[in-house]
Amino acid sequence: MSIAATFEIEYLQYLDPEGKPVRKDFPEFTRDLDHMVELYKLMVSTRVFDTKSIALQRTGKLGTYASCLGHEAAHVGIGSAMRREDVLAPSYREYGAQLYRGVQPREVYLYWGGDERGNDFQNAPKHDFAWSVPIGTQCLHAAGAALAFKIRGEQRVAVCTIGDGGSSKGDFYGAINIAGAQNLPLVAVIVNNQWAISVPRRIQTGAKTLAQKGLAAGLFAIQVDGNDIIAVRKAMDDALARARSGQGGTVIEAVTYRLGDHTTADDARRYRSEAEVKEAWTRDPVKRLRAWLESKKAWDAKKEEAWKAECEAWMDEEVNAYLKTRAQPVEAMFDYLYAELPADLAQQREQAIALERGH
Amino acid sequence: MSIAATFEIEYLQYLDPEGKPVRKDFPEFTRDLDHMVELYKLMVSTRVFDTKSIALQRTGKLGTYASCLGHEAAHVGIGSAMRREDVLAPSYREYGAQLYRGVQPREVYLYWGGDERGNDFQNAPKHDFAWSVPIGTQCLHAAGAALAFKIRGEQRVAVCTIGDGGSSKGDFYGAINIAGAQNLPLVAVIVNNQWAISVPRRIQTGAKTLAQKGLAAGLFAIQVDGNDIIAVRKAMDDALARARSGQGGTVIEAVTYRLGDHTTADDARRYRSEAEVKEAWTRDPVKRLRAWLESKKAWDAKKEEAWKAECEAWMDEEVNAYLKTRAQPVEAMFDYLYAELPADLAQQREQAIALERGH
Amino acid sequence: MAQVTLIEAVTMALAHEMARDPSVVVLGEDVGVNGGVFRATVGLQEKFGELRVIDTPLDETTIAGVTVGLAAQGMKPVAEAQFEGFIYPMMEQIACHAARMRNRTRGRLSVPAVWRAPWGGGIHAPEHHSEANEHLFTNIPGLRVVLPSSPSRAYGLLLAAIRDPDPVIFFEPKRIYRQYKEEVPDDGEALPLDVCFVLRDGTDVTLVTWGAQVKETLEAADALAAEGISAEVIDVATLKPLDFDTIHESVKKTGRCVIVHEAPRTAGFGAEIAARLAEQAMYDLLAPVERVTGYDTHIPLFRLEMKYLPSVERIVAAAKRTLAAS
Amino acid sequence: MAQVTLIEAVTMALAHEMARDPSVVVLGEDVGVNGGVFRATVGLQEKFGELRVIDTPLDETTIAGVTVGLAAQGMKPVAEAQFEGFIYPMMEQIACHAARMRNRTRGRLSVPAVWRAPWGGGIHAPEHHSEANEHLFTNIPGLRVVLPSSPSRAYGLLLAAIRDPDPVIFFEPKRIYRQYKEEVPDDGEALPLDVCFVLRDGTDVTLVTWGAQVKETLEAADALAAEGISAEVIDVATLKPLDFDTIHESVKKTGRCVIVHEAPRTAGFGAEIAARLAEQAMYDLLAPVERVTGYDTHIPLFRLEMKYLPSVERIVAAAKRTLAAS
Ligand SMILES: Cc1ncc(C[n+]2csc(CCOP(=O)(O)OP(=O)(O)O)c2C)c(N)n1
Ligand SMILES: Cc1ncc(C[n+]2csc(CCOP(=O)(O)OP(=O)(O)O)c2C)c(N)n1
Ligand SMILES: [Mg+2]
Ligand SMILES: [Mg+2]
Repeated sequence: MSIAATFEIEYLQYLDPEGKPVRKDFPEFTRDLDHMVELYKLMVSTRVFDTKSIALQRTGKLGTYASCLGHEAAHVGIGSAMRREDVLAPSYREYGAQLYRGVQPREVYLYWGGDERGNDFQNAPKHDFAWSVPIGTQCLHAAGAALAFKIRGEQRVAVCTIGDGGSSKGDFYGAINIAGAQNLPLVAVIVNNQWAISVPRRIQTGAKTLAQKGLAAGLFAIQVDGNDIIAVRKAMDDALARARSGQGGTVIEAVTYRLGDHTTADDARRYRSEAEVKEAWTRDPVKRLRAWLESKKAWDAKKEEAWKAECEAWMDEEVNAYLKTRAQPVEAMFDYLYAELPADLAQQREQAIALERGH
Repeated sequence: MSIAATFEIEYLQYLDPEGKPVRKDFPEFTRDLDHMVELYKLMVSTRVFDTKSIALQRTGKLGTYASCLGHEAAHVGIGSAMRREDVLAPSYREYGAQLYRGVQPREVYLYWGGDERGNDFQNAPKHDFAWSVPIGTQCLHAAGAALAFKIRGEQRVAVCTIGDGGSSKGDFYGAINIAGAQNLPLVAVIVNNQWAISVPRRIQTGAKTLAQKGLAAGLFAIQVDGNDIIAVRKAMDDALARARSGQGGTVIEAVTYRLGDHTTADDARRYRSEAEVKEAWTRDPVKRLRAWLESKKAWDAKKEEAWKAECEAWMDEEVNAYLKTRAQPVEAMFDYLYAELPADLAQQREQAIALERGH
Repeated sequence: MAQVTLIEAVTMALAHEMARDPSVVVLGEDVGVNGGVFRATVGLQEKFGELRVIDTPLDETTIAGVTVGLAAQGMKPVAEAQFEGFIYPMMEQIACHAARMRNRTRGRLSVPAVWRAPWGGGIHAPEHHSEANEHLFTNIPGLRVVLPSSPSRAYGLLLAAIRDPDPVIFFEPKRIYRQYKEEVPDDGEALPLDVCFVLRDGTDVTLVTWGAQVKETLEAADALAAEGISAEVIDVATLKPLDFDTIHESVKKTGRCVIVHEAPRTAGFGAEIAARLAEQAMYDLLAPVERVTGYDTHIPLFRLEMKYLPSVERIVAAAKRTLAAS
Repeated sequence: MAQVTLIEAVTMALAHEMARDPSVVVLGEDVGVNGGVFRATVGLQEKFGELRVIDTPLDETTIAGVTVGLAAQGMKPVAEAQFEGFIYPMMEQIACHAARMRNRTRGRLSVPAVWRAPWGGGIHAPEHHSEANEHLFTNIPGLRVVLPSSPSRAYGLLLAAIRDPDPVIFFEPKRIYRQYKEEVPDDGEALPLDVCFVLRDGTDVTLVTWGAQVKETLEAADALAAEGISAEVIDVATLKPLDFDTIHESVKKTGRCVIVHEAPRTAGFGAEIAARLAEQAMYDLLAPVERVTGYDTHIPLFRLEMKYLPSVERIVAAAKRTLAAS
């Protein structure tokens, strides 16, 4: 038998669910415990932020909200590995990555609160893409960004995130395919949280791993424990370095679990068992990193309490800022549509304003 | 290092370009030399048909035509392995498969001659799909057909063909993905003829083989020498048997070469060297099978001559039938649009007829 | 007889037709165990099994193409686009295959499929969940485009859509999914797919609309009645093929026409109705045609969306303008 | 000064703008070495290299999405859909992102991109190569839709489209790609993207059209002139945003309007023009508006396609009907 090609998909993990090392060769960055604490702190603040968001929604102060509960290692792992000049093209729940890059909680609230200004990031890189609701489409934006970097000879990388469900969409395939064909600096991270709303991973595809989808495009492909931030971060570091130096793109599958409902409009009890969710909690990424940090004496209950209090205060401030934001005037729906408003639209704008003023 | 998955892509070939066996374990069906001669004859008639088509186009009797020159082993290999009750969803140049299934040359001429009736196959299975011009879309039709078979519990298989270029389109990915997810009886054959109009295989994707795209969907995947009909047929037989018995779908990459222009509207000299084409002729699939059959004393120059003459006569008859076909009346554009013509369209139909009659 | 909401009527029609015709299957994202994100397919998988109620991978192109394949091979698929805003990847299959298969093959193959999608704004939904994009399909030959506006019409029109031998785009006005209940007998009676419904007789002005906007339009008619103005209200229901006769008859009587829809104005389907009036009803019109529509902007995120959607106030004002003009 | 065909004018504009602005890149299928299947990009890869003239994998969704990504990150991409019939997979990216990016981000990101596509019938092409589907885009807020009908307008409008800070759909009437040559100076002068062009002055009837149909419409005006009827001919050129004023001014003068387009009639863009006439020009009209269009069927394969497309005869007849009516 003649063999045309062979492939291997590596599975990368450093910490077991209890935060115990499963291998010895820890990456260099883990030696910097201050940095590891920083990562942990952002995972915690992401979770505090998320809890606050859901509370806001439940009390009618937010529209539908997509929680990130359980994805903290994956998201912070992604965001923390990137440089500011890199471009992030997220879908809709990667707050951990976005907060790291400077997106403000108040902006997230604005967006899910029905106000476009949430997408006008003030502190995050201006070039980062906004949330992308149409599944998969953001992958192609990242590919386009990566192509722009290649054309301009910039040492920047475009990163997109996509769900297990989203990795079924043609856009994902198109993005990794052009990345392979054009050798683009693209890192595509499949955040496999086992569910696409109510559709489980097993109904989504017959592929054994989602990482192997990268093989279809000739990219580097790796599967990591998405609840182990060290694994996520290491895979990201490697992928970013390769991409930055012109060695091509990578597909990373981060295996994690969506601990919450799909969004606040969803009720996951309809389609999955509480036992499954309970079991998934044993792999909680926050708990895991905390255990490891505590084993290194880099963290303790007191610090935990202090940091949580700080986060609460931060979020309260953000919520206040959000709630105080004055509504946009009616003409806002016209004013950002084109760089310059066409004449017939200017007329409609006047009408809308007149109507608003009671004619 | 922990390995999540490993894969191998087999390359299958029985005959070398000179028609010499490259391995011993020939498939059972090759013992039936009458059948092998039958396959050869259809490859030859396909080529005669193709030549005739181009001549028709050059003399203004056909519109744009997509030649199948060089694809005969792949196409006949596909068509001959299928059962009549199976469904074929071709793109636009797989005449070798279609003639085997009963599509008449006159129908091909009608279609490329600008007459929809070419798609109303008279002898071929009524359930076969028509030519599909929008690249990749037919793969999903095949997946849908396969799903219908599964729902109804039928032992039938849906086969789609797609080009190397087409395998970049999201539709192809979607089709193999749902086939894997739903365990559908689908066989997707990538006829890799190295070119998508002017775009070479290397610009199309960074994947080492196109077969490995099947891995993204968890399907069986194999690469075959697409100029070796024995290899194509064997891979098809295996894939069809697996699909028929509920064991799942397959992606077959048949590596061949487009010896002609993309279509008669194309001039391939603009973008590829004559040397490359000349070299590709050394792997001519027709010559190869002939050499093997001659080595088995199953074919000779006299038979060749006689068969070619027969083909010529056949094609002449088909051309005549085509040229004698009376044009459709103007109302034909209305009469097959809906099962029943909506009232406002009936009015337009009357107008068109009146206009045609000079009011 | 059941008292049902519009969405329950959809479920009822699906269940009815699936029980009657084994070739009917439902496919889409989350249509199975979850019963659809709006609960339109709730209970169907339990009743008819996983082979007939199929959770697909997350790819609208796949859903659309598989639907074409199923339909061409003897099934009657009802595909769901989870929201109208996600229907774009389905367009190639709908425009190039569903709408053309019968014509292409001179009747040999056909696509008796339905594409359902929750449609329109006003439910405080996130981005891309509030579009009214029926215009995408109304210029495509070979399709039917249907938009029911009441539980009974949803039931009867969906039955008709499933039974129709040709492809039907079936938009469901999600804002009024649960607005009110109506007695809808589950009697399997389909409604015709080529007529407009006159919801209210009137003599002074004709109000033409479809979908959720029927609500505001009827309220506007009430408001006008209070001022002594008699408005006829027409629910177009099937946009394609358009039953212009019913509209024209009404305008012959009233001489005035206000067209109301929530899609953006320019090249929205209201333009077609106004155009036919300009062609065929010029001598009947006593006043210029009015359109009350969404602005030519994207429907804003939900803080402003109600300012985008046509309001009773805007409809009443337009109707009064037609009366003032003549 | 060069004598150029419409397609040569396209190439000239692309080359001009690529030389002037290093952020302009061209991408699509076969746009590189092959110079495009219609030769629109011929010579560009030689001149500007593979980094700026990019042969993409065969996936329109990819092309569209990468174009959005490029544009949002500081490039000015000009993407090609090989034929208008293959533009459907681009729609999600165009409707959901290109058209919305600026609005979504309150101006932070924008998509200064152009989508070019050869458009329309009449060249004896295979299936899916002859559609006129501008309707897909005219209802989508945030886009511009442009359709030049002469070499000089192709040059000037394409320059404007590339320079425009927002997304532009640029359809090129392939039937007249090589119909005639015109002197077009390569002077980098753009034409405005928001005006209709009056191609011929007249007093009796206004003929409004766009794209390849400008040819038949001008011929119809000639034929009418021979009978003493003075027809004004307007090339809409930019469908969105629509310069209705120019059309209205003409109709104020003539009192009669015939709209000519090759897309199917129902909900074609002609409907919008007729609708605005019904709203704003009712008192100017001396006769019902007429539309001469493709039928509400698919454009047939080429044996019958010329019977589908509006002919001089049909335009003349319609114009005469408007004169007979008043
Ligand atoms: C094109 C498109 N289709 C459907 C939807 C509706 N929808 C929103 S999220 C979702 C599931 C996504 O699952 P996955 O990709 O796994 O991401 P996750 O939500 O789990 O992070 C669906 C179907 C959408 N937003 N876009
Ligand atoms: C969706 C779509 N895009 C573009 C085209 C134009 N086109 C026709 S054939 C072709 C190349 C196809 O190449 P490949 O898939 O390798 O098949 P081959 O022609 O080599 O058999 C292209 C781009 C099309 N028909 N459909
Ligand atoms: Mg998921
Ligand atoms: Mg090819």
